Amino acid sequence: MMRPKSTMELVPGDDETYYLNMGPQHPSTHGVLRLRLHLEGERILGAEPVIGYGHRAHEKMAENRDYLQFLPNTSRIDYLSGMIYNLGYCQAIEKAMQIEVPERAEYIRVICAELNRLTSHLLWLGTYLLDLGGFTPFLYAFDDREKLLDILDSVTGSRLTYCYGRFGGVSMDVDDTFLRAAADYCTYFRKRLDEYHALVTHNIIFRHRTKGVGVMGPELALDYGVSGPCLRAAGVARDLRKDEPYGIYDRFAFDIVTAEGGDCFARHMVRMGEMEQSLNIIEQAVGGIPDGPVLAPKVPKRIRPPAGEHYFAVESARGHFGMYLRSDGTDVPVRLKLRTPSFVHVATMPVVLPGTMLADTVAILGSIDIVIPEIDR
Amino acid sequence: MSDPTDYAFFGALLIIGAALGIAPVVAPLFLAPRSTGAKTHDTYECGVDTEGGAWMRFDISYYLFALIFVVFEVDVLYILPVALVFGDGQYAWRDLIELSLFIGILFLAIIYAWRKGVLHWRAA
Amino acid sequence: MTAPHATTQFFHTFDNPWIAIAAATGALLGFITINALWLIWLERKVSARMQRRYGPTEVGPFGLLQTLADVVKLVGKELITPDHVHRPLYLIAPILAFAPLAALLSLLPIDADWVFHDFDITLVLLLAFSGLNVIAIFAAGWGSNNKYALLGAVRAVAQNISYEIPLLLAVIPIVLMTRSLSLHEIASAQSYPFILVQPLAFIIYFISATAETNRAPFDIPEAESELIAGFHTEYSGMRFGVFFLAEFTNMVIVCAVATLLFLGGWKGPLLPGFVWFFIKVYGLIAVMMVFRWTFPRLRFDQLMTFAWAILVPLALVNLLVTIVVLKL
Amino acid sequence: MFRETLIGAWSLLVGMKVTLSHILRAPVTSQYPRERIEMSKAYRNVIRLIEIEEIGSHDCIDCQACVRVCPSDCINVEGERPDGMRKKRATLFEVEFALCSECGLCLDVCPTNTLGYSREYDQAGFRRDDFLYDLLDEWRDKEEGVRTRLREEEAQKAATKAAAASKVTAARKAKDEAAAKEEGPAAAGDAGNSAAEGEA
Amino acid sequence: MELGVQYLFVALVLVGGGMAALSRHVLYNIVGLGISLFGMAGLFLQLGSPFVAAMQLLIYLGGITVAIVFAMMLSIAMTLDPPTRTPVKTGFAAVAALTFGVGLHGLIGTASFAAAPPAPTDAWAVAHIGSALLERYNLVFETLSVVLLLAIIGAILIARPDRRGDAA
Amino acid sequence: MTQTPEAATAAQTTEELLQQVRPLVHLDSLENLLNQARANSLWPLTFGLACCAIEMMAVGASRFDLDRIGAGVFRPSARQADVMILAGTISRKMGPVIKTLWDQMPAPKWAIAMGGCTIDGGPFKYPGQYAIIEGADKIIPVDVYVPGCPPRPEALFAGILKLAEKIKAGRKGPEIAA
Amino acid sequence: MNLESFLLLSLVLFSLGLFAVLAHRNLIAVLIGVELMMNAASLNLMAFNRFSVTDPVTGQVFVLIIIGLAAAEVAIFLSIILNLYRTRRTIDAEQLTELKG
Ligand code: SF4
Ligand code: SF4
Ligand code: SF4
Repeated sequence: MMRPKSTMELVPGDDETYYLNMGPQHPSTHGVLRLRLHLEGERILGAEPVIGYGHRAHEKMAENRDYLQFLPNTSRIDYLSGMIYNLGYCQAIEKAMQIEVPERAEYIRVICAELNRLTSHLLWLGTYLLDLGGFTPFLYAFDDREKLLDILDSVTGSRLTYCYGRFGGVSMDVDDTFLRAAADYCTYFRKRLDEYHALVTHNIIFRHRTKGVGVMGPELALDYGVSGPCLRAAGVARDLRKDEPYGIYDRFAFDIVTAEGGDCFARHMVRMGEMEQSLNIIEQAVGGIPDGPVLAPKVPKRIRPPAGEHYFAVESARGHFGMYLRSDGTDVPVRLKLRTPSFVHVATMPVVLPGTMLADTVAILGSIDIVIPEIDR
Repeated sequence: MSDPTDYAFFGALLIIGAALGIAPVVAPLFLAPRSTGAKTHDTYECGVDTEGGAWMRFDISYYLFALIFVVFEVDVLYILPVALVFGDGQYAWRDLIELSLFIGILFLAIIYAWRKGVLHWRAA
Repeated sequence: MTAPHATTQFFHTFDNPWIAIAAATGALLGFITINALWLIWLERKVSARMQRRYGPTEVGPFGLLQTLADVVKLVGKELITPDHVHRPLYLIAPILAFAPLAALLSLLPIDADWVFHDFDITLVLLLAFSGLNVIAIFAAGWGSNNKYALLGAVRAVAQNISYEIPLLLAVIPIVLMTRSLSLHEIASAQSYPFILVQPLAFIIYFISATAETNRAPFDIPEAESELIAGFHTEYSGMRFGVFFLAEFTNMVIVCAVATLLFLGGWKGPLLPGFVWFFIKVYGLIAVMMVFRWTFPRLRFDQLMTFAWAILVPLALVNLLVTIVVLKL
Repeated sequence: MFRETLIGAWSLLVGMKVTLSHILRAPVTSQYPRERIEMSKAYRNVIRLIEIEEIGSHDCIDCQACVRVCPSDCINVEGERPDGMRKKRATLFEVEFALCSECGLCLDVCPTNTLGYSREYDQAGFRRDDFLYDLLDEWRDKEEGVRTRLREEEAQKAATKAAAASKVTAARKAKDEAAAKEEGPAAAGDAGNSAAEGEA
Repeated sequence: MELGVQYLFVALVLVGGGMAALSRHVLYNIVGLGISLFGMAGLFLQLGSPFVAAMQLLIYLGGITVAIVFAMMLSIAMTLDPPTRTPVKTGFAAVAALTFGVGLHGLIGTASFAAAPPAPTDAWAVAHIGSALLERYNLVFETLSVVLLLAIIGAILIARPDRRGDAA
Repeated sequence: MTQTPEAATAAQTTEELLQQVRPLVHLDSLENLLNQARANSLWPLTFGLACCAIEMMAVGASRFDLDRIGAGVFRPSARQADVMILAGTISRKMGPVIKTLWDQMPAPKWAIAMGGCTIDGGPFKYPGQYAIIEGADKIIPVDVYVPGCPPRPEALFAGILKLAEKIKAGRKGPEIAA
Repeated sequence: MNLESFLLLSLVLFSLGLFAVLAHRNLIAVLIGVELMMNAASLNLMAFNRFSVTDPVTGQVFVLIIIGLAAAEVAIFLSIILNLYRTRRTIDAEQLTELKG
């Protein structure tokens, strides 16, 4: 496995070493990541992500609160796919405690999670174009995202930091308006996708900026534990929703979108394809949703997972989100370790960035789609 | 020889332009409050302290482009006066040949640079 | 060839040069301010509509006073001169950027007999002074002594000089056709807009001009997402504002030159000449705006390669074809 | 090379067509300060006390369930047992909105379902302690009346109860159970105990 | 007024020249060169040839200075403290320059130049330069283009780093 | 770090608190005019810290369109910004950075604390929390607070309008609770 | 101003250039000296052109040619400097002499 030497070692400290700080306050480090770039001319010799500017002690917090009280926090770890994290955490606890979730709740969970995945990918598309200098696609993407948020808002009451899941189900039943809105959105968004392709994917400048840039090959990706769209862009068809279906994902027909090349363009294509697959899933789920309760009837008042270790993982918009839980049988976890995708992805930067040009930095950094608190936890 | 006053007028406008540029920059000195923060006058670099000087050794490609530019500009500017009289005289064909030769040689320069990969940054 | 004194030159309508200069100052000041105010407003509105929003609406009717508020605010804003800058360069850069452009405005013939001032070599003069732009940018970047600014400045300079070549090459066919370096003569010589016979030259000119003004998709030097604000990263308040003014003035100049060289200047049916002139100029500017709000930006090396490997050969071919055709 | 340029130029034109076509479509902007929008039913903001019909006011019984469940520790409830009443009434209900994470757990546990979300959506203030809300504010002036009425009701109930008390002990037991159940199912989580506590 | 402008340009040339020659910091050398070149363009204008003046601005200021600046950025000269001067060398240079200047001045003093009547305004037109280039000096014209081509080739050959990819 | 507003003694002037010096020329009418302009042209610094930053972006987007009141010009360089919207959690590591950025903004400048986190730590305030700074006002003088987690875009909009109102009224600096 | 004063000016400029060439150790500064000298020559030509020639074209053409040659010269000279810098890590004229051999 290739391990980058720290960039500090790579460079003897002669008077020509030139460091450029990108971030923490930088329009395209998506929050407060700081990249310390070592440059020669326009070429990057080394890159060192400096993290911790967004550290909010999420994991520590879990040790200070009981299981239920940690719930609202899950959606703040990765605020872009908060719903997936939130529901994932519920599922993890349910698995540990062997709570049965009603059918209807499972369907609602899938719909909401996929809608959330759409919002996340849309936001990525927008900000990525912003990184590349295209302002208008950013606003279009945000506009479409607003429509999605309206749908989600109507049932969860929040736009970003959802706390919708409950152990054993979801906090509120959905009504027909919601389902219809979700289905309508699918039809609408398919049309929009074409526009995005015309405006972005086919754009020659965009292609030139992204093709062959920031190549993350399958070996590198697997070595580092890259997951999600970044891994699939390298041609590896891995998706927890298919490989280890959790919830009721095994009931839906959808494809794992992969692309060849592992470059920024491949990642773009994978995300675009995934949006389409999400639409498929939502349509199927809306069509097949049964009636019934949305909360399991017999949920213990105090959540006390059996002593021992538990692990559960879901596919978030960014990749493999795993929760490793150690319980001593009380209602406060001993340790809750979160395995978050962005952390891994950012760790590949010291190998992916060197050799590229300064201008590629933003293209690459943007394409791996990071969320800072998820890195810093 | 053109009327020098014409150019004097232009020069005056240059100075006026400078004045117009200076005026709005001077006004704030009187009108604006001033900050006295500890780091107000430090280098701006995304909020962290900068390391080392701003000077860097740039890519050689920059220089090569500058160089081709200088030479090209000279060439192109030679064409300008010629363009004014091109084909005027009785030796129109000679003019054509001379000018196309000139442009052809320019072309050679571009082709050479291209072949050498100067025009494609990464190859440098 | 002498200067076309046949036309009423603004300067010569006054006996006393001082009055002429005072009048010119007033006119320039008025034009630059109003132009910038209205252009920035236009830009914000056009972009807003493209993005399905309204743009400024609250300040003044239709948000018309928005830019004014911005400018007044900038005037009342502190000017920070960081400790580490090379003061002379840092301070003079905005003025260097602005002064030549202001003077160049006076060279544009607006109507057949409404010439502010015209020389027999106006075109060369224009090119020479807009070429000085790079020096201002460089002074700004270097003077700021800031990594982002320096990087931005170097890129800007490299870009500007690269696009100057195709720009010049695109202008030469017109000179060949009209045998003149005076903008007024060139425009008058167009019985039909030259864009019809020189479409390629026009496209090359327009692309290069967009690049020369550092507008998207060629706005690498101030590429927000990479270099914060490029060469004016360390400039605050009105110093930054002056750069901004310069950019918009420059836009007018290049578009006006395009109009005069390729679109027949003030010529057009029905409406008076200067109206046509401004319609054409602002039309071109609007196209630039649409560019800006549609495209992502090119990477720097691609930009340079584009200039040298595509535009320059194209322009050379175009030039060759022109001289051959002119001869046949 | 040139072919690529042409295709590229075409792609740029197509892109411009998309953006230009949007000029003609109506803006999607909602003119916020001029237009007020209606929030969705589920909308979450700061919590507030909602009116329970049969009481004619909020029904916070100072059970502390919400205080205990709140992850952010942003609720502070104090209550008293008014003279002659069995149920407690809240005398102080403070929420520090700046701490709240809008999670809805407190709503879930409230035994009397008297918690809801405010419909407000654009609070902003000049001081950091502007967001310490006193939820009882809007109810205070009614409070005396409510209490009097509640007292009467309770007295009435007590009277009926007393009448019933004279009956067989078995019957009383059954009734007690029923009363406990009344509160019970509404509460989830740890609310069960506290609800009973409030009753006691 | 007229003379004043002329003296302004002369002053620019001299001040810039002084800066270019005497300052020990390369950056100021370059700035000085720029100022001096600008003044020179002004003088060319005074001497009757706006075209040459514009060329001076375009090529010297917009081109050559920029190239020098770029070259300076590539070499480390900028950050180095200006090298101390060897007094002997400086002294020698000063003496040599002075001797040369004074000597030549003496020479100029002895020579007398026949002043020709000023040429007609018409003769200054740019078009004449063009036809001169095409007719009288056509060989020079072509040779120049070859020279420039060779300059490009030579410069690229010399300046380009070897294939190691080490951009120097 | 600097003093919190609470710690500010009565002797401290607003200038000291803001670390600003009054302009040389100070005419009330002129100041009024400038304030009107300032209130209508608040350029925010492109600067997001966490979740709230997404809502801040949303305010700039088409649906809410901050540009309507002239505040849509996000400037990436602190040197050109007027208002710092602190959107998200301030970690201890980020604190000094924010202070630096604040210092580097030209006067007059304002700060908006957006979201619970920047007001007093929000959802992340718990016993044993070691990583965050509980409240932006511990580092810089904050003018307007916008609560919520995250606040709806409208709330930020309202915050900016409130700030504009404050500027128009000529008030400066943090307002310390009586 | 007459011819003589122009000649004098160009003489001063030339001397300055000469001084720069001789005194500076930094090769770039030396190049700047050379440029000054070339400019002095151009100025001379233009002055003669104006004051003592009947046809002003020749002088102008020659100045143009000088400018062109200067450009070529600068290109080559700078390239050599850069090459030297790359191989020797210095552009100090004195050190370069020492390194020779
Ligand atoms: S849970 Fe309900 S009844 Fe109990 S204290 Fe809270 S608001 Fe009052
Ligand atoms: S919504 Fe959550 S954080 Fe807010 S008061 Fe209720 S329990 Fe506490
Ligand atoms: S206030 Fe809430 S939404 Fe905002 S940054 Fe803090 S946790 Fe995230």
